[in-house]
Formats: sequence, structure tokens, C-alpha cells
Amino acid sequence: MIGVLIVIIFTALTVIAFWVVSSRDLSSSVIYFMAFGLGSTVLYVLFSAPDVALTEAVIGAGISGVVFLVSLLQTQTKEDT
Amino acid sequence: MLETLNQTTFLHTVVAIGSFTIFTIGLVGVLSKKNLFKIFLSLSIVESSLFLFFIGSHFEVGKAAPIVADGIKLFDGHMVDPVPQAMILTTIVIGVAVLALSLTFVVNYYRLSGNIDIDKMDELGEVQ
Amino acid sequence: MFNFEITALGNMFFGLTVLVFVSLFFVPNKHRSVTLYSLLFASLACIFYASDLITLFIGWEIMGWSSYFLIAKTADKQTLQKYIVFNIGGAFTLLGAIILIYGACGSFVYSELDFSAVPSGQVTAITILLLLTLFVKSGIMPFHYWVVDSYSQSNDLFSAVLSAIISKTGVFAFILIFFQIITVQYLQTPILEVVAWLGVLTSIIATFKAINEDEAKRLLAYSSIAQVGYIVTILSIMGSLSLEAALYHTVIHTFVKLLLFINVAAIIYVSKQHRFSTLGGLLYKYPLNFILLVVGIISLAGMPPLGGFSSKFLIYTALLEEHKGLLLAAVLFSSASAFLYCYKLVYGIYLGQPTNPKTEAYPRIPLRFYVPQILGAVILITLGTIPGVIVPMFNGILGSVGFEPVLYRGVFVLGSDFASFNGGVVIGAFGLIFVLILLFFVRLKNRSVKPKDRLDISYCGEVPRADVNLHYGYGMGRELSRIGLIKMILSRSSHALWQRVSTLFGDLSGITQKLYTLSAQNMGLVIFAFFTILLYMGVK
Amino acid sequence: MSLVYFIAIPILASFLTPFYKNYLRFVSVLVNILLAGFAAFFYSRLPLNEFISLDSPLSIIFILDYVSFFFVSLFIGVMLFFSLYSIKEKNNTAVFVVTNIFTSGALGLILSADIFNIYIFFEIASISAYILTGLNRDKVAYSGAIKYMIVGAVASIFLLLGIMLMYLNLGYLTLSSIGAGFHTMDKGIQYLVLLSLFIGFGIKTEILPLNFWVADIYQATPTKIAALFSAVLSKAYLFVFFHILYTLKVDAPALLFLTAIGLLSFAVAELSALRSKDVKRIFAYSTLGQLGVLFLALSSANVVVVSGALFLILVHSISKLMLFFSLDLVEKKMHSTRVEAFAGFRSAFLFTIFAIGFLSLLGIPPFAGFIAKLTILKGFASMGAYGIVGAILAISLVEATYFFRLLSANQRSKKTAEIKVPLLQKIMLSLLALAILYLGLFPQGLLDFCTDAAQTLIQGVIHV
Repeated sequence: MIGVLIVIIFTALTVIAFWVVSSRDLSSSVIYFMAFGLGSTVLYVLFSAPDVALTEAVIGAGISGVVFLVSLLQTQTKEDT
Repeated sequence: MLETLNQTTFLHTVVAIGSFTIFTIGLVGVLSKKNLFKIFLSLSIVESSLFLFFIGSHFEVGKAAPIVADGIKLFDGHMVDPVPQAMILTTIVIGVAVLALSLTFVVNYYRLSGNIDIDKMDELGEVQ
Repeated sequence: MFNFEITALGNMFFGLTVLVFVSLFFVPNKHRSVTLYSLLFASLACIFYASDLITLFIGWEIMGWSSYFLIAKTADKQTLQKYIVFNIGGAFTLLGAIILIYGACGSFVYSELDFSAVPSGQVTAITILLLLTLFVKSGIMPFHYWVVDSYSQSNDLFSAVLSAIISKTGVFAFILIFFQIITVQYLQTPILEVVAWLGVLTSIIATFKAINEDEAKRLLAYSSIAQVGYIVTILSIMGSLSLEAALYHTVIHTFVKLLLFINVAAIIYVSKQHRFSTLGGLLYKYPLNFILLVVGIISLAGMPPLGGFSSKFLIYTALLEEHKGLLLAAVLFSSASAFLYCYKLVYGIYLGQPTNPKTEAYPRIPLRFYVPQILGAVILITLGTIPGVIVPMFNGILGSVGFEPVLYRGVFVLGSDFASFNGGVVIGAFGLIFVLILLFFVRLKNRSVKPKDRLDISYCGEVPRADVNLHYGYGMGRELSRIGLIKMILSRSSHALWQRVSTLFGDLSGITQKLYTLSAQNMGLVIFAFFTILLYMGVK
Repeated sequence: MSLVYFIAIPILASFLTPFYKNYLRFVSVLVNILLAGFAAFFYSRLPLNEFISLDSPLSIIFILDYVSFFFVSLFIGVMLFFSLYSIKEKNNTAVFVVTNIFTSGALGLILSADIFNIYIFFEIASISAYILTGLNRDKVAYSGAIKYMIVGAVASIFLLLGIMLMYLNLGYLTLSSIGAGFHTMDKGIQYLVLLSLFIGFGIKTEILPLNFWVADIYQATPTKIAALFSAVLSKAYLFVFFHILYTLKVDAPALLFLTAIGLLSFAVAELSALRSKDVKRIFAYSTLGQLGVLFLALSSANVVVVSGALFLILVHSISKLMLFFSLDLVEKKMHSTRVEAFAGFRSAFLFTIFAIGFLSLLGIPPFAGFIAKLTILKGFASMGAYGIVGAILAISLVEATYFFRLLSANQRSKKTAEIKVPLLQKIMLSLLALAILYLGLFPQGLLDFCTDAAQTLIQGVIHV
């Protein structure tokens, strides 16, 4: 069971990572990035690492996302190219 | 079928392949994207892929989280090795600190130059 | 680190240094830097009295950079660059040789060096490296590029030091290393053969370059190269007589160049002119300076009866004794050609018509300029009259280096069993002839006609205009370039080659600089590419 | 007494800044004096291992042996010098906050003997370096800092990869245990680990294909801070890299590869400086060149060469401090670090300082650089590696060309401004110059210590 879950989540993470990198809109990129953080949180739980999961949820996804969004607000939200 | 999926070796393979893919995606982002935010996002993804790889490679099926609860006084063979987890915790925190710092620089740079395109950063270099 | 030993060889060179420095102390000079001159002096002492290679090297380097700072105030950019590339390069080859010697013998101390067990290939490598160093310092031909510019562009006082002392450090090191440390039996003769010819070719080429030169100090610089060329040639014979000849010539050349450079410096000081074409006709204004110059050039040309003859005599006999006929012919040729540029010095500055209308207004030469000149002249005349007087010193040096002295210990007589001459007789005879000629001219003087101005050439068919340069020194040596070989010598210049090398390095530098301005992303690309390449190599 | 104080005290000093905001510069001096006192205290107790928590394979270990003591005292000396030198800068609290963290990062790097702590201090030192780069708060500074951060992030990713691979295969973090077990690992993994470490540290130790960012960073950084980068930061990474390398007992081909890379690095850097028109960049290139020499010398695994390299590290730190600090004075007066500006100042004192610094860097006697170079060359000669000797000497000639070009530019040009050096600065700079001269004339004591240190370094961290 755990194997299936891990495979699925990894696939999802790959797709999300691709979106993060390829999305034109910087704010949606950041949202995808937060989603990536949540996905990896689930993975950490599955890997019996609840402490890492907590940290990733709060800091990796949460705080970095917020930091990104805040700084985006101060600059521009679209990628130029 | 499902049994093989649940074996540790298979999981390690999945972890290795999956995190390598994510690593590559991030890497391509770092090297090809021109927007500074994109570059730092991609760098974060590259880092995360390393964390996933490390924790995943250390996980063995059937082992519990390394939490010393009431009955248990010591880490033993039934638990996952706690050291990598401690390491990754620290690393995540450091990563965020670095990220925040870099974004501060990016914002400040944008305020002064109105530009977050890495190819347009031409302040440095050999004077002629 | 600093280990010193007082040797006869060191004493001689240090003695020369002290005499030169002390006499130069009197000469007025705008760029007098006590710190740098004392550093230079200390470094020379360090070189001459060192008892290990490291001390020698330390002295060598300090000499190099303190001279650099002394030159830097007056020389132009390219000269300085040449100076530093050649001299630091020379010092680094010396260091390389020292390291090789250390690798071969395991020590730096002269007395502990033993080359008997060292493979001959290594000895050859050491020899070549050392020769490069010495060639650079004394300006032997392919390495002379820096010499002329540095000599002529440094301030007048320091030119004298460069020529009189610093070019001699190469000679000193040659004697020290090849006569004392790497002793004769380990040296390959083909190398010595090459060295001998390099020395003599240097002197020939430099002599012709000097003849063609219009600038007094450049002429003296070329002459200095030529003279050191003789010394190197004669040293490479590696015999007792040749060593004594080399030492004798070293002494003579030191004082000749001291005298001549200061002599010219005095003229430059009063006239602010340093080209022959803008000088001339100064004989009646500065007769004392003229007489001293004559003493200097008679010695420089190696004519009897002054000191120069004694050393040339030894050089010729040494070459004859070793049956080096071809070398002797070459030396004689170059030595004879040297008359031409010596004459240019006399004529260009003192004789003929003054080209410069301001000549009458030139001030007197300060007396302090005469101190080194008179010192030089006295020594040169003494060595002409009693040439044997310094032979005991040379014999002492030969003894300490392990050679059998061959010169007589007479005072008036100089020479070996092979040939000898009596300085007293020679100077007496020449003195007599000189007095007779003088009397003849004194008689003629009453009948001579004085020109009214410089364009008054009443005995010629045409009347020149004011802009025609009537000076004899102007364009002298131009006819020489019609001779094929000499034309080739004169037309070759180091300048183009130098330019090409420096452009090459500049371009290379431009290319590598591009790398250091990569953007962060390209940098990342480089890093990953490097990682991948190494990974690929490792996997393979 | 504990070794942790070396790391804790400076970091505390900067965290407690709000309590003495206006006096931080004095506190920094005090902190550095205190650290120097600690170092003196520990000198008689060398070598020293200290365990914190847990047992050997998993514990946090600090070690202070001869070689780390060498670096610790060097860094404390440099930082003490820096804080004293800038003690009059009242409005520059930010610098001291960061430099204190910088100190503790660098000292932590040197002292820690387990690989994860090394990573942490690697990051601490890097972060403080990023902040220091951006201190000028202008476009140039920020763009430099951003560039630095991107490259630095790549470096730390590779380092982390190497550490993870080692832990996954061995289950240890302490250097001594890793060193004992390293060769039991699979050959391929060994190679991958070494490669990741090389890339990670190679970027930070500024070695050839990985150092193309450095000149820009030095250009963006405030001049005095660039001195710290050159004197402390790169040296710390260099030490740690070779500490790990010798502990892992890598085989000869790998060391030979590093030697080649070092030589190439030296050549390319010196060549680039030849045509540069910015003195700060020239100094950066020269630093790169010297790091190349150090890399080449440290990878020789020969006691004499390595001791020469350690000597060179000290001399180079002193010289670069001197040069960058003097350049800072020039920059303040002329508002530029271009060669024309450098040529235009008039100050016999500064000229002498520059001349001494250049000559020492070139390895010209009687200055200390000569002793370092001589020792290195002697060592190579005793190994029979004459090719390297020749190459080093040939490349040094290129170095000589541009250093003397700078000197003659100043000596010959029309002077536009007279620089009056303040007394404090004058004293401090003269102290450095005298140190260089002293070490050049009486090197024996330090050389002996360097030999001990070199032996310790080559031996690696031994399992206790």
C-alpha cells in the first residue's frame, strides 16, 4: 500500500515541480511551490519522519511561500520572457 | 504485485528515480530561467529533492518513527535512524534563511534597478 | 638564512663597489634616494660575500627591485616592463637553478655542494639556467633587450652604477659558480663553446649598434654590453690566464664606465642635451672634462699606454695561448671597431662646430662631477704605468678558487710565461711621442685661423644654410649600413618582437578575462558541465 | 574551558547587539581579544578533542590540533586586526554584527570534526559572506550578492549531496570514523562522494573552472571586506577541504588531479590580471592565483611542501589584508579603484606598503612570501617534481609584470591627490608590513610550527 502511495506522490511532485519551473505567472508558480512543499510533507510522514514533515509544512512550504509572495508583491508578478 | 511494491529496495529505487527527476527539473530551471524568482524557486526545489532522497533512502518498510514514547526508552532496530531527520530539519531551516536573504537582495536590487532579469544584471565585470 | 664568508673574490668586487659608490656620492643628482641606494649597496655586499646560494639569491633579488625603483622615476613604461620581465625572469631562473642544485646536492651552502654524483643532464640543466641569469644581468646578446633602454633612461648617476657595478654581478656569479662551485671537469665543453661565441658576437653586434647611436648614453650602454661580452668570452675559456684577464678587464671596465658615464652626465647636466647632433664644440669650454674623456676612451679602446691596454693584452694572450684563433680574430675585429664609437664620443661632444646656439651660455661643470672621473682616471693611468700592481690580488683570487696563478709578480711588468710587456717602457715611449706631437701642434697654433661662427667654413666651396647640420657626429655610421652584414645587424631591432610578445599575452589575458565575467547562470552551467565531465571520466 | 566558546562567544556578541548598539565595535574588539586569550590558553594543551553529547560515532566533535590551531589563531588575528582597524567607524554597526557571525562560522569550520557540523558552519560562513557582499547597498553590491548566493547555493547543494552519500553508505558523521570506513565503500560511490565534495568546496575555495564568479564578487564587496574574504573565508574552506581529503586518504591520481587543477588555476588567474584595469579585480585575480598555488601545494602530500603552503597562507593573509586596506584608503580618496585612480595618489607611506605587499606576494626576498615560496619549491625539488617548480616560477613572472606595472604607474604618473593616512591606520598597516619583513628575515620559529601542523594535516583526523 505504502509503495503505491509513494509512487503516486512522487509522480505528482514531479509534475508540480515542472509547473513551478515552467509557469509564466510568478504567483501561481509560488502557489505550486507551496503545493510541492505539502506533497513532500506527506512523503515525509510516509517515510516515518513526522518531525521533518512538520518542519517542511511550516517552514518549507509555509514560510518560504509567504516570503516569496511578499517579495513578489514588492516587485513584479509576471515573468518577462 | 503489491507485495513487491512494498519492498524496501523497490521503494529506494522509486525515491532515487523520483528525486533525481525533480532534481533535474529544478536544475534546468536554475540554468535556463532568466527571472531571479524563478531561479531561487528552482534552487529550493533542487534542495527539496535532496531532502526527499536522503530521508527516503534511509526509510525501511515497517520501521516506526523515531519518537521515544512512554514505554520505549531507547532508539532500537524498530525505528528509523533519527540522525538524517535531525540533519534535514536543520538543513530546511538553513535553506529558508538563505532563501529569505536572497529574496531580500532581489527585492532591494529591483528597487534600485527595476530589473529582476539575470541577463540584464551588468553592473559587474571588467572595466574597459 | 644569511650566511656570509669573506673571500678574495668577494673582496675584489666589493672593493670596486665601495669605490664606485663612494665616488658617486659626490655627484649632484636630482633623484637621490638614500634608502634605495643603501639597499642596493647592502644587496651587493650580500651577493659578493654570500656563502650560500640563498643569500646570493636574496642579494640578487634585492638588487633587482631596488634598481627597478631607482630607474622607475625617469624611465618610460615599456622600458620598465622590459626591465622587470628580464630581471625578475633572470632571478627566477636563478631560483630554479638553485632549487635544482638543492634537489641534486641537498644543500645550499657553497662548500657542501658536490656535483660528482649528479647526472650530467641535470648539471647541464643547472648550467643553462644559471647562464640565462648571468646573461640577463650582463646583457649578453639574446637577453640584452632591457639593457640599453634602462641604461639610457635611468638618471645619469644610476647609469654609471648599472654599467660599472651591476653588470659585473653577472661576471662575479659566473666566476663564483663555474670556477668554484660547479668546477671545470663537470662542465660540458659545447656549452662553453656556445658561451664564448655568444660573448664575442654580442660584442661585435653591440659595437656596431653603438657606432650608429646618436645618443651619448645609449652609445655607452652598447659599449658596456660589448665590453662585458669580452669578459664572458674570455671567462668561458676557463683557464688561469683567462680568469686573470677577465678579472683585469672587469676592474678596467668598471672604472672606464664610471669615468665615461659621469663625464657624459656632466655634459648633460650643463647642456641638457644628450644627443651628439645637438652637442659639439665644447672643447674650449670644458677642457678638463675633455682630457678625462680622452683618458677614458683610450682605456676603453684598449690602446696603450693606459690601463685598457693591459687588460686587452691579457685577453689576447689568453686566447692565443689556448689557440682560439677564430675567437681572437673576432675579438680583435670588434675591438678595432670600437675605435669608431670612441671617436664619436670625442668628436660629437668636444670637437667640431657647436650645433647648439646656446652653447656659450652653458654654465660651468660643478667640481663634484670630477671626483669619480679623477678617481677613474688615476686608476687607469696607474694601471697603465705599473700594470702589475694589482696582480697579487688576482693571484689571491685564483688561489682561493683553486687555480694556479700564472701572472708575474712584477710591478711594471705584466704578463705570463707566454707573453709580457713593461708598462713603464710603454708609457714612457707613448709619453715621448705625445710630447713631440704636442710641441708640433703648439708651433702650428699661431698659424691657424679661428672661425667666426659655426657657418663660417671659408675653405669649402659652398656656403651652408643655417638649418644644415654640419656636425660630424650627425649621421655618423650611416655609411656603415651599406655593408651587408652590418646593415643586417643595424636593421634588426628587438622592439617588434617585444611588441608582438606583449600583444600576445595581452590577447590571452583578454580571453581569460572573459571567463571571469560569466553571469551566475553560466557559472552554474560551467559547474554542472565540469561535474558531468568528471563523472563521465570517473565512470569510464 | 571548552572549544565551543570559540564559536559561541562571537555569535552571542552579535545576537546581543541591541544591548550595546553604539558600542558594538568595542565589544567586537573585546570579543576578539578574548578569543585570542582562549587560543593562547589552548596552545599548551594541543592537541585537543572535545566531545559534546553522545558517543564517538554520532557525537558532535571539536578538535584543536596543530593545524587547526594554526588556522584558528590566524583567523582570530585577522579579525582582531580588522576590528581594531575599523574601531573609529561609529555608524557601521551592521559590519560588526555580521563579521562576528563570520568569525564564528570560520572558526566553526576549522574546529568541527564531523561532517554535518562542517556543513552547518559552511552555511553560516557563507550566509555572513553574502550579507557582507551586499553591505554597500547599491546596485553593484546587490547584484554581486545575488550572483554570490546563486553560486553559493549550488556549492552547498553539492556539499550536501556528498555528505548524504557518505552517511547513507557508512552511517557515520564524524570525520575519524568516515576516514576509517571510507575505503570499505563501493568504488563508484567513493568517486561520487569525492567529486561532490570537490565541486562543493572547489566553488568556495575558488579553484579553476569553478572560480569564474570570484572577481565579480570581490568587485562588488566593500574593499575592506574583500580582504576578509581573501584572508579568512577562502582559507577556511581550503583547510576544511584538505582536512577531509587527507582524512579520507584519497589515492595518488586524485591528488595529482588536484595539483594539475591548482597549477592551471594559478596560470589562468595571473594571466587574467595582466590586462585588468581595476585594481580591486587585480587583487582578486592575485588571490585566485595564490589559492591555486596553495591548492597545488596542499595536494602534494609532502610535509615540506605543505608546511610551505601553510606559511604561504599566513603570509598571503597578511599581505592581502595590507593591500586591500590600503586600497580602501585610496578608494576613499579617489572614489575609484581603477588603475588610473591608483596611479594618481601621492603618499610615500601607502606606496611603500603596496610595494612591500606586492613583493611579498611575488615571493621576492627579503619578504616573507619568499620563504613560503622557497619552502614549497624545496619540497617539490625533494620530490623530484621539477616541472612544477618551473611552472610556478614561469607563472610568477606574469604576476611580477602586472604588480610592477601598478607600482610604476603610480611612480611615474602625475599625482592628483595627496592621501593623508590617519595615525591609527598608519600604525596598523606598518605593523603588518613589519610582520612581513620579520617573517622574511626570521622565519624559523613559524616554519617549525608549520612543519608540525603539516604533519598533522597530512595524517588526517585519527580515530580516537
